[in-house]
Amino acid sequence: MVDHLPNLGREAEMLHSMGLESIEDLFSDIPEDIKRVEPLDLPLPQTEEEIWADAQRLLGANIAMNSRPNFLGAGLYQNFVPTMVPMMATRGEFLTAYTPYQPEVSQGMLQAMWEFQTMISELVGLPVSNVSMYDASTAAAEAITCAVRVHNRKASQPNVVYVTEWLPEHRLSVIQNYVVGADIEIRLLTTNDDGKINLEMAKNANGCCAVYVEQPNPFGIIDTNIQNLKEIIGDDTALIVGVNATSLGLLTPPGEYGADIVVGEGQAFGIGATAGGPIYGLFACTEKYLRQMPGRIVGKTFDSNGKQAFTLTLSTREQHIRRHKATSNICSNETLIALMGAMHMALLGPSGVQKLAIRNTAACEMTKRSVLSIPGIELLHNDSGENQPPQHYNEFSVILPGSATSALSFLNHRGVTGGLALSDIMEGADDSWLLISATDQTKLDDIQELSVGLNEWVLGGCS
Amino acid sequence: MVDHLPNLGREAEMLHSMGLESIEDLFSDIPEDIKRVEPLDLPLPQTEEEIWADAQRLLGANIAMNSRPNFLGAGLYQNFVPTMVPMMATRGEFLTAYTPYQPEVSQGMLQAMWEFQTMISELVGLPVSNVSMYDASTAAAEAITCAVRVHNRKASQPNVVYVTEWLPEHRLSVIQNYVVGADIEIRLLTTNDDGKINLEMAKNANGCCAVYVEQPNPFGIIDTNIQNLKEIIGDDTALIVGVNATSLGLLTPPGEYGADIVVGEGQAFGIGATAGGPIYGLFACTEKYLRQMPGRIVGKTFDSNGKQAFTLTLSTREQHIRRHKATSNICSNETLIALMGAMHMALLGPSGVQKLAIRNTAACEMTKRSVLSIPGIELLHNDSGENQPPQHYNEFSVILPGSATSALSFLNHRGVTGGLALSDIMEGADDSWLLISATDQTKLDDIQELSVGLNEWVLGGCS
Amino acid sequence: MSDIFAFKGAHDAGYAQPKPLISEDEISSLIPNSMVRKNPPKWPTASEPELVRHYTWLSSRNFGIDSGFYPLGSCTMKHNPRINERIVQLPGMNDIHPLAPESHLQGLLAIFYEMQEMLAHCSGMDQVTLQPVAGAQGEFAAIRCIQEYHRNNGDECRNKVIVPDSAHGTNPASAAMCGYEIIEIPSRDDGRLDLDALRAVTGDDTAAMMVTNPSTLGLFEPEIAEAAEIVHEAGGQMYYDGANFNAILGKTSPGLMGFDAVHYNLHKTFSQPHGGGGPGSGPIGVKNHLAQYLPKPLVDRRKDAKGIDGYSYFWINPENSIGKVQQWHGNAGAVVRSWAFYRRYGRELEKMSEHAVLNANYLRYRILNPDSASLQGIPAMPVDGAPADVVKHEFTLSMSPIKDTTGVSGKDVAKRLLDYGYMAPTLYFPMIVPECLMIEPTETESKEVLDKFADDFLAILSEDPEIVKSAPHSTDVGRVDEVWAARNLVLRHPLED
Amino acid sequence: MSDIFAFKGAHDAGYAQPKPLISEDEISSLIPNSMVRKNPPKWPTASEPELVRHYTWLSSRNFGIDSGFYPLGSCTMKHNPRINERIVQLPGMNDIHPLAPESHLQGLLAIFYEMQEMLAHCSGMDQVTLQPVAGAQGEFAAIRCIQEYHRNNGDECRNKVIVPDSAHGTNPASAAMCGYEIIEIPSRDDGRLDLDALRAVTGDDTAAMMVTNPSTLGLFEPEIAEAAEIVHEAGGQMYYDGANFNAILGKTSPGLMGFDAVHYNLHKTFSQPHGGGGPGSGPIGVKNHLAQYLPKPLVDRRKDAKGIDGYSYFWINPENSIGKVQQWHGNAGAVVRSWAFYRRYGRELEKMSEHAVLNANYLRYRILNPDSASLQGIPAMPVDGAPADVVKHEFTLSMSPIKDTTGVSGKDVAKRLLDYGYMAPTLYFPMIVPECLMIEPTETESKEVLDKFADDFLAILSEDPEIVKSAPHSTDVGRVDEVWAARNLVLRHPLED
Ligand SMILES: Cc1ncc(COP(=O)(O)O)c(C=O)c1O
Ligand SMILES: Cc1ncc(COP(=O)(O)O)c(C=O)c1O
Repeated sequence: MVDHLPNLGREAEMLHSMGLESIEDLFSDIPEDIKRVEPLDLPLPQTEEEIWADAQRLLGANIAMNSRPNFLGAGLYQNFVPTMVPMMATRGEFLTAYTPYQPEVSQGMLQAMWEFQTMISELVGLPVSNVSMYDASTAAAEAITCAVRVHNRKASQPNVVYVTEWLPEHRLSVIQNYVVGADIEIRLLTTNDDGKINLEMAKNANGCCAVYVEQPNPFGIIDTNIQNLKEIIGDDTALIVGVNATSLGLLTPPGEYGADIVVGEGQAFGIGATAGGPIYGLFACTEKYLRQMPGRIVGKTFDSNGKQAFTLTLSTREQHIRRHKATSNICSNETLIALMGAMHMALLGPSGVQKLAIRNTAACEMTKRSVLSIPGIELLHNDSGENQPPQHYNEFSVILPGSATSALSFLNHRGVTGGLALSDIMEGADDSWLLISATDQTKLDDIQELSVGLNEWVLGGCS
Repeated sequence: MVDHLPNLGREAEMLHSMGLESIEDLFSDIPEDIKRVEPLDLPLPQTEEEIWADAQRLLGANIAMNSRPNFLGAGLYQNFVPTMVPMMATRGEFLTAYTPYQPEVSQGMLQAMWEFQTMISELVGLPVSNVSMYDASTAAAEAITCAVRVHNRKASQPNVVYVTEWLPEHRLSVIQNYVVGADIEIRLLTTNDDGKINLEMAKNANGCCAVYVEQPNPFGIIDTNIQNLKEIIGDDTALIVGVNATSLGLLTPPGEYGADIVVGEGQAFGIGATAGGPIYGLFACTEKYLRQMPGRIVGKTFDSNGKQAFTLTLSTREQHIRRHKATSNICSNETLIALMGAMHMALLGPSGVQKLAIRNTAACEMTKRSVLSIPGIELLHNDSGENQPPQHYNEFSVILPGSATSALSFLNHRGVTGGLALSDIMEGADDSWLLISATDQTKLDDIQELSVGLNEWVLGGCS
Repeated sequence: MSDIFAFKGAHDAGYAQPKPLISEDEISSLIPNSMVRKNPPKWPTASEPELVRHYTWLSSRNFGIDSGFYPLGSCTMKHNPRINERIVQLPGMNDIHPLAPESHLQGLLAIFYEMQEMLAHCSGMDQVTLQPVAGAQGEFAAIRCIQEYHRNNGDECRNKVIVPDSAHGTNPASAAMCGYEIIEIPSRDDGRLDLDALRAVTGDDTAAMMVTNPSTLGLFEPEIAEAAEIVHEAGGQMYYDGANFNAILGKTSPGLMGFDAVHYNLHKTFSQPHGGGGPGSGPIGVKNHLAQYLPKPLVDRRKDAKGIDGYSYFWINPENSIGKVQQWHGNAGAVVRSWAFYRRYGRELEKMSEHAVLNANYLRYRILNPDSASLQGIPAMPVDGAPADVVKHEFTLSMSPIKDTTGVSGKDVAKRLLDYGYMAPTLYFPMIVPECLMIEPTETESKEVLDKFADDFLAILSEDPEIVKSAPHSTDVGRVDEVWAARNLVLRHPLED
Repeated sequence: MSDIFAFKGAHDAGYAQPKPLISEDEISSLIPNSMVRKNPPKWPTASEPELVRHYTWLSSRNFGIDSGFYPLGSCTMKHNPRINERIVQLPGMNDIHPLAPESHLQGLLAIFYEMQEMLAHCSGMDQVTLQPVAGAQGEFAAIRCIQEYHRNNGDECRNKVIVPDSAHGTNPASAAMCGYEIIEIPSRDDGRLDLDALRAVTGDDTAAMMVTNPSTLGLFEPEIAEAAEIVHEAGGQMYYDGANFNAILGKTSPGLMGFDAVHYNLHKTFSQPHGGGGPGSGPIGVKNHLAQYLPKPLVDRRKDAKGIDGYSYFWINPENSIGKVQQWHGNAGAVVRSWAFYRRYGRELEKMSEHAVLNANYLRYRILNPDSASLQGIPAMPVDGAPADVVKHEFTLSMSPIKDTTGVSGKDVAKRLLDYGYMAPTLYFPMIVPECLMIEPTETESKEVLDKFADDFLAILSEDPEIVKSAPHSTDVGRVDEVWAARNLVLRHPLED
């Protein structure tokens, strides 16, 4: 029995009132030769109880991060979302609305998104934020195409964009897909042995349309060189910084060191890792990029009585008006998840976000200390030119005395999810490189279990 | 750090504006000799994350009914509550309201309760329902005191009430507590060997104030004799029937066979067993009892513009107005849970409640067949005078060839919650009597596991 | 107007269920013929989309704490933390049976035990039961214990319970339900307990005295210890109505004041949301001499290395228990929510009371001491329900001066507050204050909310009396005719159709 | 007005967190000096009670399906079953990492596999990827696949994509993002695909044609098979915009119509709530010849007695995959919700489409065929956006006759509908219908709602034009000045203070 259909059993009544006989009359416009003959070969309809039972059985077969020590991250992190967030965001008026085309009855979501824009603007240190992108990778990709549209005319290296070396494939590949159509050439910005951007080589980027770097970088390193990039590449080249959003509770906002566009993953604010989606991307920029920006944006205005009101604005950039000349094809986006983000950010407040960043830093540091105390395991990029080894946020990378894949499988059998083999996500990475992520959810016991496990693996000959 | 206090850190400002110096000034009215000297000896404050972790750890140590075959019931049943119910009932406007003293801003809850009254009235076949009691036991107890107030003057057996034999202690004891103050004498209505009310002996109840029976009875038997009770006890004696609410999807509403008051447990509609509370009691009656009824009731009316509106009514019965002469002391009640019940009932609809009752009946029957196929296990009350053995709803009782406690413990070790030893809850019950409850949530596999287990226990010499 | 009975979907369209274990045809043979229901209840025939919309609409016509300031005196309408709702949805709470073996309920019992201990500690009592499901039931159960105590002492003739005239209605109602005669004693002119009046009625027929402290006027009774002495000397027991416990945590306790028994309103002090009237939870605590009478069962524990944090937990029955007052173990879900709430404060529970009292005094000061600009246009000011330098968690205002001057009653002002987006304060209670408004802001309201409320309150006083008298004007419905409702008693949907 | 930045609580009052694993003082030594943030972001300093109230208030100023009828054409605003929201809160969904070992994700992969198979089956495609996170991204990814296909065939010079003028804006935008030149062909006067116009632009530079069927007018394209033949003969690929898939499930399929690639809008057809603009989910299905280009990874399975229902599941990468379009595996949470939705219908998905189409036709009939009483006072009636005996899941009305007669525009009527408690239909789209209103009721609306909407719609047409032109009148704010917004660009809170 299918439920949820309020007109079940009333089909005949409705058809007759239109002078029709049968449901098939309504499909008489489909030519016979393309009509489906066989009924759908699918299982029987299920009831809510049965669906729930199956969902529990199937999803219960997954191993949740929280159920064991977990050191997986790489841009998507185990976190704790205050209960207020899902409870308020799933209120039907938010949950079941769509794009606020009618601002008069959508002030709630519009205001919430305007507040979101403000909070992101504050977080990254740039004046303009949109109401979200699909995720960090598409945000980076569309930042690049946006920057090219803005700078290409004046660029001495037109259609050229520099992207940091060692970008994980899950972001690089997305960027590559998005730049094909705009005929953009991606070149690599190389890094030093200490894992940071090579500022000398960065001079080559001067005069190109955009430079895309990440802070902390894909190895988890807080790259102090990035602060000097803008000076090197100049005003006619966009500095795009991809951030780990929570790190900005402690780290200088990129707007303060010259970033023109800041992108990143919003997930850690508002929603669990949720297998990678739905999450939401951040996109903030200076006014210069505003009219080439992808995505929706909310502006404050007034109603016919002079009362304050909010509305979507600058929609002339968008596909439903500008069609093939639009700045992006984005239509449905991630607003509801951004709303969850806004709620979480508002609850944290200025000191809460700092505290969160401190907790991430502390967990990362404790894990690093513990892992590096194991003989044979070394920090990747330890050969720093400075006195100090690189400093990390949320994650760090080590060189194992054997293959990371083998270490991970050893740990997995002991009930520890030990991190990520960098060779799985980065071209050119050595099989011995392991990315270990720790968050505010990491406990001392977890760290202990990881280290004991890794130690045994090393003692056992790394297999 | 304690959170949730918006004025933290602003105490001084607020105190100064009142001309006060310190928080202690606000407690200067407490005489020194009764001031607490030592600070509270309690643990440190916890954060939401820590509380959640502890809650998961502690409540995770409980064994949920759904996690294994379960045959526990006895008035509180494993059920499935559609997701819509908690999601809608926990909307803040419902969740965080209190008694609708101001109807102008409480129409939502008032209307929902009026609809609840209508649905209960329809279910039990009586014109009046209140908006809930604490639970089935207090509903039964207050029905008895209510009936005594109504009938005592005319009663030929004043202050006497007959209550069915074999009432579980968890209801009987509550009734006994509630009747103390009204000086009511409880006498027992005996049952036949077939487990049903002895109609011959019931004649003794004629002229008392009230008769309280249960349908199905505490053994799970559908007691056909109850239909003839009203005729026997007469108009000056209230027939109070305690029902298993879901059974009325299939069984005749007590209003149709002369019940004056119907009480019962609402839990199966709207909320899980939740360790026995919060749940809600049903209370419905004929107009005769209305002004002596406990609890709140909603009436339809109009506002100052003639628009339809709802309001609490007949509050002159209640403690906040009538004080020690009130019909009951009930103030805070179970409205929110009754709201969940209303939502569940509305979703089920006329055919859904029937289907639910059918599922309960079917599960009970399948379990009965399977258990009775085990040599040595017999139905309790099988020595029926009629041709047919008693018929059951939701649960049935058997005589084991050994102690029920031992059988249950044997089953428990095999991961089956086999039911309830009747001697645990009924005075005079034999240690070999086992109450087995099955619901719409019982699966064939569960029944199989129960029977296999019981069979092994029997084969193993019942120990 | 959304009428749930007007949805006209197919009878079985609303909500699909899995197949029964036996075919539906066979079922009729399993039910006695004479007992087969002929017509199903005329419940709504609506689909989930229709019902979601119906209840969304209803909720939009209901005011909760989440909607705005809810200064309902005596009800402690504080914020309900959302994590608590998440916790009770855990299968280990939502899907457990109270009669399950103790081994199935160890986590629950551990929480119960912790709550028993915490409540006893904070109140200075020796034993606590969590069984009563509301304050009134706590009163009833505790008075029953006292009754059994006197009986056991051969003190059968103690048949009177003394209650101040400021007491909540449940106090006399609960004692009367136990069969006691109620002796109401008048308050002093300043609203405080009148010890002389008390002495005059105390004697060897005194079973108990029931006191709320701080009283329902929000005032701490300075002579409470003396009152206890008077009652105790006469052989009576002192009962503490803990509805106002939110005011004194960590500052003093019923134990220190000399009480023998107390109920807690967990749904007030410990923030169990009591949506639309309940659920509540009304545990009681008693001194040792009453402990043997407590409703059964309580929770105890023994050391057990394999148990939770080194303990295993079990039910125990007090020796001379009065039995049960609810079928199972009380409102366990409310207890667990309150536990989660308490854990948030831990040893700093005192801070909660401090802020509750701070907010009440601040709001009272703001209303009663307006600057001259705000005073302009106000023909008369309300007066203190009872004179006091400081109040505790709530305060009362008498609107009599206004009624006398402009004809605007307390009720009118209450209704007008609805127009401003507030829940009205408690009205006409306690009865000893004429035209009483009773205001309890709780600790979870910000200074801004209190300031705004004070301003709006004063603004109403300066409004055209006709506007106030005909209020509310901007609510979902206008002033509701309660008399019509009581005269006509339309108590269910007619379902004509 | 509730301003989230106006709450003035202590900086750290909002939300307490557990202690870091290292003392806070030590942290500064772990961050490069030059990178230490000087001022925290000026986020709100509000407590949970304040925020709960803020967001409750905001939600009360937002219209969703739960608030009322939401006939937003092309957006398929159907009821979102609540169980789906419960499912995605399970830790096995909410707390899993996409890069976890396959053995940690077997349940998710099983659901993915089932969805790939189901979508392929219903659409007549061979392979499905669930990766794109919205319809537009599905278009983009599929066109990228087609682009690679042509490149691989040495067909580099196919640089044009044909799009009817009734197409949704994302179609040309997505193709343009891939670098294609867009050829827009005009529709016939009756709104249908113009095959002659198509033939005229088709050639060996044709990479693909993108078609929505039923079209954005809600009409089934009777000559779709011929159109496919024309494009195929020229060597182009046929792309099916599946936004309107809700209309044809079980009745026909893109495969039967001759399409090579299709995207599905799970958030429309399979009821993923897309609160306020998203999230969505836009899987794509393709015929075998395109399968090797699909974004990676897909899910496959092998028999495994120890696996779920006899299978173990694993990721596979198509041979010549275009790579990725989202970092992880798409909007997995949306896929799981859609799976739960699909399971409710199973092989009866056809019934869903039947009711969607029944409701659209019924509402259209009710509006366009009023009885004479309803017609009274209506100066002019809207006309069909395009003539048709039957429509599919939606229909368009041109309000031109009304505009011409009374000056009331489509937008005015749309705004006036807000006063009646409805979301307005899609406005001025498709652009080929003048003064267009596009109405899609979906299958989850009852006959009563449709009847009432028709009546109210007609009532608006007979209202005083001045009232309609100045609508809305009873919404939270009056008609919003969008021009001021675009001119002044106040895009964030000034936070002066
Ligand atoms: C002072 C006082 N005592 C007792 C009660 C009764 O508590 P409950 O409503 O939980 O039964 C209340 C509650 O309204 C109260 O305010
Ligand atoms: C016809 C049509 N095509 C494509 C799209 C784009 O889908 P999405 O919003 O999921 O990107 C839409 C959605 O609005 C649509 O209506």
